[in-house]
Amino acid sequence: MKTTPQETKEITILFAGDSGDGMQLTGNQFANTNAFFGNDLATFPNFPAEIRAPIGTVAGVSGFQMKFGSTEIYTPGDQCNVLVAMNAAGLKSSLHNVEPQGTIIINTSGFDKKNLNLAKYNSNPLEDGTLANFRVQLIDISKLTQETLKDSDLGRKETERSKNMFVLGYLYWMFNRNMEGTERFLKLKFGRKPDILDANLKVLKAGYHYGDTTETFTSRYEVKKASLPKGTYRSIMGNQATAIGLIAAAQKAGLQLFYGSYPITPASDILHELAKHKNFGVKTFQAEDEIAAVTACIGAAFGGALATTGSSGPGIAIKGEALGLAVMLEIPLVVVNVQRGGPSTGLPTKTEQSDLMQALFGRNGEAQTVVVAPKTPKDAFETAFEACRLAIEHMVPVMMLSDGYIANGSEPWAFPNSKDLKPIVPQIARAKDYETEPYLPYKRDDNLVRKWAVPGTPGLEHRLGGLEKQDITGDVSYDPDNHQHMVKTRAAKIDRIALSIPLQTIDQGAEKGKLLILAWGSPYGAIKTAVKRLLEQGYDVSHAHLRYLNPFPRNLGDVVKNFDMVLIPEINDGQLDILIRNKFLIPTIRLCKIKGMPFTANEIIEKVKEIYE
Amino acid sequence: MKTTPQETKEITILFAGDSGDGMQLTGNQFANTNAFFGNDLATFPNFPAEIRAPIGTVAGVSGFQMKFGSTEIYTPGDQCNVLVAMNAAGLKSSLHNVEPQGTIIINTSGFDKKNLNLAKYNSNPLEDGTLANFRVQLIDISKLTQETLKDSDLGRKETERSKNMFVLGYLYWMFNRNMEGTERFLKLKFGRKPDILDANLKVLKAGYHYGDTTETFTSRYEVKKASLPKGTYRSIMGNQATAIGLIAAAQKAGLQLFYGSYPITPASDILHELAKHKNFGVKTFQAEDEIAAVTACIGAAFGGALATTGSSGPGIAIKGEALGLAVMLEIPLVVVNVQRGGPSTGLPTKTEQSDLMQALFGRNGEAQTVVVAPKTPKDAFETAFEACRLAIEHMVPVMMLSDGYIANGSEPWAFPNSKDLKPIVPQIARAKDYETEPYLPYKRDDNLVRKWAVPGTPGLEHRLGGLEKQDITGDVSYDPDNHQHMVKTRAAKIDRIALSIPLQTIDQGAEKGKLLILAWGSPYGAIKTAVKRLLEQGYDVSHAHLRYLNPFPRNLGDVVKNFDMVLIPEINDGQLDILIRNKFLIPTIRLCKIKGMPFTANEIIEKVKEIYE
Amino acid sequence: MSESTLTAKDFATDQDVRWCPGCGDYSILKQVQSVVAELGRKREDIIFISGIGCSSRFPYYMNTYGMHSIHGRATAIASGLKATRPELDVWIITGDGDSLSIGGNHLIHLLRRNFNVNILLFNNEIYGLTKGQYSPTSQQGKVTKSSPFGVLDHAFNPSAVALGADCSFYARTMDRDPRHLKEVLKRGNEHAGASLIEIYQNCNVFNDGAFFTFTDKETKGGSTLFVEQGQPMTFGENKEFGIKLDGFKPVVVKMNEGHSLNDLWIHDEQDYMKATLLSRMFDVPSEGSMPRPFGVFFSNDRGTYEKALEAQVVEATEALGIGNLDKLISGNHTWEIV
Amino acid sequence: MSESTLTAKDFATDQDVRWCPGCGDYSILKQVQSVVAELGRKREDIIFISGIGCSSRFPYYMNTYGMHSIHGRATAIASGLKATRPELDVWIITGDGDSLSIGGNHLIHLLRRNFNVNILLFNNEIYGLTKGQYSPTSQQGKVTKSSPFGVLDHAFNPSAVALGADCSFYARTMDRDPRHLKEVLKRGNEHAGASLIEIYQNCNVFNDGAFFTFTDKETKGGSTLFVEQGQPMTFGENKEFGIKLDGFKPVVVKMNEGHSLNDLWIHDEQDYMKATLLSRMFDVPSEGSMPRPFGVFFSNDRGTYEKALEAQVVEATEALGIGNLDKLISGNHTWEIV
Ligand SMILES: Cc1ncc(C[n+]2csc(CCOP(=O)(O)OP(=O)(O)O)c2C)c(N)n1
Ligand SMILES: Cc1ncc(C[n+]2csc(CCOP(=O)(O)OP(=O)(O)O)c2C)c(N)n1
Ligand code: SF4
Ligand code: SF4
Ligand SMILES: [Mg+2]
Ligand SMILES: [Mg+2]
Repeated sequence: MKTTPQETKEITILFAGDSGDGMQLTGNQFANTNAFFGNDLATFPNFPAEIRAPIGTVAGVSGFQMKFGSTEIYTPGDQCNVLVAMNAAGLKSSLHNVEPQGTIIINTSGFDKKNLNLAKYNSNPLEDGTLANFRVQLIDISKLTQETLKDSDLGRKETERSKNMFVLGYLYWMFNRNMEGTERFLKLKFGRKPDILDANLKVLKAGYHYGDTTETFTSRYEVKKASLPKGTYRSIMGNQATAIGLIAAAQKAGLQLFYGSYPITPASDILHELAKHKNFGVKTFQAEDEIAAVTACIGAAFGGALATTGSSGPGIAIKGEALGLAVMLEIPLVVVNVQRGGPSTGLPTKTEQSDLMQALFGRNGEAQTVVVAPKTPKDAFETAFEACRLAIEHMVPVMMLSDGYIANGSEPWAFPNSKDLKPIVPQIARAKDYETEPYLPYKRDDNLVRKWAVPGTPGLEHRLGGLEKQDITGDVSYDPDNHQHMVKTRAAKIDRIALSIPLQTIDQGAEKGKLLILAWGSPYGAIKTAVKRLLEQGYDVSHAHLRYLNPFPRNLGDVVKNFDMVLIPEINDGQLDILIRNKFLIPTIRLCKIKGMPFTANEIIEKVKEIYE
Repeated sequence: MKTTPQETKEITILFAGDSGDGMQLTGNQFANTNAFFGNDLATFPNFPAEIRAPIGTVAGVSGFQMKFGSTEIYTPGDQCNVLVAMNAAGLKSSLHNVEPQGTIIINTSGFDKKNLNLAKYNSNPLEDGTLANFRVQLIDISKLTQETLKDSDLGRKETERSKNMFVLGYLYWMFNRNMEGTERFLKLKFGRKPDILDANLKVLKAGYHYGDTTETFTSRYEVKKASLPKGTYRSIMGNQATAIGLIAAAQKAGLQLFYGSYPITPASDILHELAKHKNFGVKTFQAEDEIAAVTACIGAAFGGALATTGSSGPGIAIKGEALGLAVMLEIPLVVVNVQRGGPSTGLPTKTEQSDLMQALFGRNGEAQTVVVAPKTPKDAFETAFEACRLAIEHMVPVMMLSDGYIANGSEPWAFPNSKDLKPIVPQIARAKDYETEPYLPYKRDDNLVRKWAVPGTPGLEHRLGGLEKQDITGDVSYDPDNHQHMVKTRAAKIDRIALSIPLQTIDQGAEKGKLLILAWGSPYGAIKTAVKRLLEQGYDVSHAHLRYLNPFPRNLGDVVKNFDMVLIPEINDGQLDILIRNKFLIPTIRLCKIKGMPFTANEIIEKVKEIYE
Repeated sequence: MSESTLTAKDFATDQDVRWCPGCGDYSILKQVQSVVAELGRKREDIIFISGIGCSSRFPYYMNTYGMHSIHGRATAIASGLKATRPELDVWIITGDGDSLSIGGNHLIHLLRRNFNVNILLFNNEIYGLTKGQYSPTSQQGKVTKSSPFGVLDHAFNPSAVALGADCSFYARTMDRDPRHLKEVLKRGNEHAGASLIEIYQNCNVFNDGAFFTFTDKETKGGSTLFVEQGQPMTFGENKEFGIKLDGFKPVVVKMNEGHSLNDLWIHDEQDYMKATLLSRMFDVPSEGSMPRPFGVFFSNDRGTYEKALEAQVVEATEALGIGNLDKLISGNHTWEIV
Repeated sequence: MSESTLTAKDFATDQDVRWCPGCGDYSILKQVQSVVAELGRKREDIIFISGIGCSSRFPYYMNTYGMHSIHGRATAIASGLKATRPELDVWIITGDGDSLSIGGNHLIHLLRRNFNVNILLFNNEIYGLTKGQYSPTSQQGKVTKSSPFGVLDHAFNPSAVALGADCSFYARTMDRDPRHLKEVLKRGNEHAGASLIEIYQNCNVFNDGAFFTFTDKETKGGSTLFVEQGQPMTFGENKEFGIKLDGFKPVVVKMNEGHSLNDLWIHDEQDYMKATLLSRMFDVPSEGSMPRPFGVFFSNDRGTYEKALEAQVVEATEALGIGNLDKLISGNHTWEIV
């Protein structure tokens, strides 16, 4: 070891290469290893829109950004300390994101004439001074990989494929990490292809040793363990957390889980994950479209299952009519919307928060549903669980608004023990409770919740439908007064949920003060980081983050009125903003970013400073 | 003539009978005759939800209410001066609506034991004092009809069917009206069935003469001509006015009219009406569902037609995704939503205004459309025309929010001359304009409007789509900054429409004052009537009625801020209310009626008085 | 209440039946009530699901579990129900508009997946509930409210659509032949898989007499062909006609002209091609045209979706063990922070 | 630019083609560009409309008018376009998910209405764009991202679905036989009515080799049957096999065993029943199974929707006179207030 590691609290690293270069796998391995080591971290994969976008072009770049550190980490970072650029396009698309004097590791064989052309570089950035302000490490990774494997029987294409392992090995050296986890992973993945396994392991080690033995460079980092709360951790992605949350809720409620869905980016992984868990009695149903998916759920819910469906904006749009039916039927139903850039097909692989108003109003008539949103990948577990709990216990459709950033991002999770999860008590009507009185489908309890009589229960036969129903009996009713009563009752039922959900708390900062940052969903991490820094710098700023968007926590009015100003950052054109202004009649300050990308902490900080100027 | 007609300014009359009793036809004939005579009037048909609801029951009652007078009339009236009850159920369903001392004309043969049972009367209201406070006229209409036709060859069923003509004739006598119009109508309708024609004419006259010759009653009315503005008038229903408005717009724009639709109550009549006018080159397309209807429109619009579609709430709900595409494509498209009671199937034959939020937000992503609403049946003509104008000239989808009350209501209309209609100038790109510069699909003019290049135009070939587009070129773009720019540009394009639409005016009352009633859509008439009376009584109250719901007229903020209080009456749970509070941060007073029924003027008056108490 | 004592009356509800007097729906309701009473299933295990349309009010009149849902989606709703509750007896009630216009896609997908449900398609060749627009089964040229100059659309042939979607059971019957209707309903119910039963239903308000040629005493004999498994194809008031196959072409013959029953086409419900041939006997009735076939065209056992799904759950459980929630939550790769 | 001088290159756009290297879509693009160049239509009169999917990016690469719309709706969009602009040459590009899953209903309704359009159904038996879930044409049992334990759904047979919906033209071809592909595209374009052309397309990323049995040199001969109008059905590398009809059953015979061409089944595109029989030759390829047919199965002229619509407009205009706007606005019944 020729270099002295430089101690650092946080590192933001970005892997940028071609879609075929294995950047996502490399990034995930590096993340897992760091997590296992004891760092806190957050990741942000950023795919191209195409399956295989044209090789070598900027459009074809697949990126994986992560931040890890010995402190608590809330975002995958703003500016990068380290960039790994596998080819010219990777450099081009990411350079603006690297801090001055940042480290750039370059695979020189990705900068030949063809690559430069494809990336639309007029001159070679490795030579023309473009990188003058960075610490550049030029490595001919392809060549080194080929040489490592020169005795192998594999063809050139296959050996070339393992070059990402060289990078990974090299990074493990650079950050002084143990390779065991990745070795174990490779053994699992390539167990049945020993020659490929062997090649990958060799190249991984070669990368590590390359760092160890060459003398060409000097920057090496030491990122100590984070002092995270004690506990057992795993790494979790948002869609995975959502899927597991749904299963957990079904298990706690003692119900069969049904997931009816039609594939759509970025929601499909929930379907993929759930489909694997048939041994939990989970039934997944890939329907012919989103309307069939949600209506199949309505059938399953009528039959007594925990019925759930997931999609993204365009698919949610066509579920609207059926959601109205679910509102009318007063059955439990959970709809996950993993939001992406809109309108229309929009930016299918990019993140956005622009379906909040659709969640609230995307149906005919007065048809309220509950709306909740997770704030981070791991929080998707708890939010999905809570969505199910509310749906089941209050006999209402619940919409969960995740987004592409949460769905594909990952972070360490001190996961709970199943016995510590809240109980969920379905409102099932049993035959024995109706031996003396008739079952009246729309008779309600104090929470205005009706009882769920499931087919197969003798004596509780009844008919539901989408025509307005008479309260209590559930018969079709055209009575004018009953209609108004029912519209109000359905709304009141949702309002009453506010009585049992937690009060809104302040995440950071004082309870009263000058400026409140009020937000929902995935901007959480950026705001958290920003507010932490701002507080350190002495700014009077607080942060409240909403999980419940309908109904709002009952103290939200008090919370916002404790501040002179309210700043609402959203990845949309100001949708929560509409709700807050309408509800509390207070002026607000919008911070809207509609670029398919999450906020950076700096953007929040700048805005706050601008407000204080 | 044994009785002296009593002069009256306004009469509200309600026909209530079985669905098979021909109440709608009777009502319409009576309305037309009064209109022709020179009264102003407004009508309100009120159907049962079933095709043929069970005979004799309250659910099966078909009602037709109208108000006519020598003054200006804005609503079909609150309390009735005259009720025609063809059977017990008709009486039961309507009696609460008759003013004390009001006249009730009763067909006694509709009060036999069976009828009383079906109407769930325990004792006979004709005998038990129920009607003590009314002026009751008992006529055995069925028997008199049978007797009139005793020499006819028609069967009993057919003669029975003409009993509504007896009522009509009797009313003509009572209100001293000429029967010619109805005679002409009957001749047209039954021209090919001389025996039926003959029977109807005979019974009509018998009814008239019955009034003339019997001496059993005393109340007869004289309602003089209204001093309406000079001009030529016709009677018009809302759906008909909408259809004609669409055709007029197509003609003025020089475009082919395409109407793609799927039947749904209460919108279907627009389809029926348009289908009749193929000789205007109108092409109607009954699609397999609402999604096909609206997407067929997108195809037609791409092809250069004025593409229009109509539906009601549930059908609009599933059009959301496609509307997002239209927003992205920036093509003209008009969507008529004839609103009905929701949520879900709700109250399909009843009126409601509860789809305003759906119109604004029922799509994924930031996807604004223009939203306009007519206020009366005849206003549907102008609003439909204006919807088309905005769509065509600004290359945007426009949603027109009509409702069941407007759709089926009718009123006299001093219709315009076609040459006085606004010109409509399509933004068509011509080949000759692009001989030196290329056609760039998303290049915009000062209004941010792009040019419409229609297939068949040489040299202007281009590709559109639902993925985010680069401004100017229209190429697919994943560029973050472009996305934000485009979201903002699409919104700004709609905002700029505010620059060219009329300023918001005050309909009645002062420009400044204590209380503004701000409303939209069909409550117009009730508010108009109410405010007129309130002003007469010295109240400080004004009325502003919105045609443009997105964008709002640019002076709306000034208008509302000229008043201490703003009252917003809506046939929903407060949707315009949300928009106004959000936009202007002013407290508002809601008046929500969600009963499937229009407001009465009294309800508005009472609310205002309550506010002033 | 023991199931063996149930009668048709036990399946009536307290709701007023709200179809037009004379509507064909009444007769169908009656037969269905009578059939379900005979099936020996418990009332609580029976569910009727409908979309929207006149016919779709049906569930309100059946004293079982039921849902009157939204337009076109009953098939999809039933799929979700059946996937989770395979043991239930699920009936779908739908109209020609509900199932073939807005709901066409869900119908064909249900058929290919082969959920074990009974689909009663009330075909009246019109939109009843919305007061008389043409439907996908309305005849070309027909004048309706939405086609004042005549329908332009070529009508769907429901039997052909069903066979094209690999349905496993298709039968045709009519409201005015209660005996046949009941028989066919029973057959559909017995079939383990999706049974599509098309019922010609008279809408006496908006499309009166659409099927009178097939239902009226005078014309019925010569214009209808009642097929029965293993039986030769004969028709006519006195079975005086028969149908022979000339290659792929059915030919009408007179029985008294030297043709014997043995020469005739023998009905085989298992034969997809012959079922297709039946589905193509779809002329608009006229002199010398083929009769319209009624009865079970096709019946084929090929495994239901819900059984396969159950089996997969069992298999997965055998392979992976019963799901352990804590293991699922923790995943395979955890670490301790101490 | 005069149409006669157009070449395939004139139909290429400046957009980078963004399919995976090796994707079957490239070959189809090439053939389509070459076919449209030969049609003699003006570029401005040609429109490509697609839904969403890998295949649906197609219009971006055709220098004509075009629309990349939303998932499943290209058929409905094309219907509206064609209804208003019958003179245009409209091509629909769709995938097996786009046309048979979410878009199934619009497809069958377009087919029955018979708009004169060309539908190119890129069947790769997978969802490409969303990265590898099963589609309605995926084989039962197939392991995909959304079916880790194997697909449960019985697959659609697109040719049968189309015939069941009364399509007027159906043909099957493949990405890897450019000559045949081009020939079939031309035939489809010539047909006046809805032409459904199913193209077996290899998705080398998510479903590589799904059709190799039919496209690979070694296996192609024995597993494919190229049908041609009026020709006997023969196949095999050296046409050593033939197909005879035994009643309704096709039987494979060896030509050298005394069977003559005259005994074989002669292909007749006008015969619906025989087309149905071809559609049913749909075994999963294995020893002794029937070959998979390619070529035009069925072609039938029966009048297009848009022509009938135009005719109705003309008729109405003749009957009622050219619409007069003022008369329409005033209606038949007016009165004066003076
Ligand atoms: C989404 C939606 N679109 C349209 C309608 C209106 N609608 C209700 S029933 C119906 C068609 C009824 O025809 P059919 O299915 O044949 O049933 P029938 O009334 O003839 O029994 C239509 C168009 C609706 N309720 N929902
Ligand atoms: C409403 C909606 N639902 C789902 C999607 C996601 N989606 C896009 S393409 C596709 C399927 C693609 O498969 P296929 O049609 O076979 O085309 P391929 O990519 O295989 O060419 C899906 C599910 C979408 N874009 N819109
Ligand atoms: S409209 Fe027709 S189908 Fe509907 S209830 Fe009346 S007769 Fe029956
Ligand atoms: S994913 Fe498959 S279908 Fe899509 S472009 Fe790649 S190879 Fe072609
Ligand atoms: Mg029908
Ligand atoms: Mg595909």
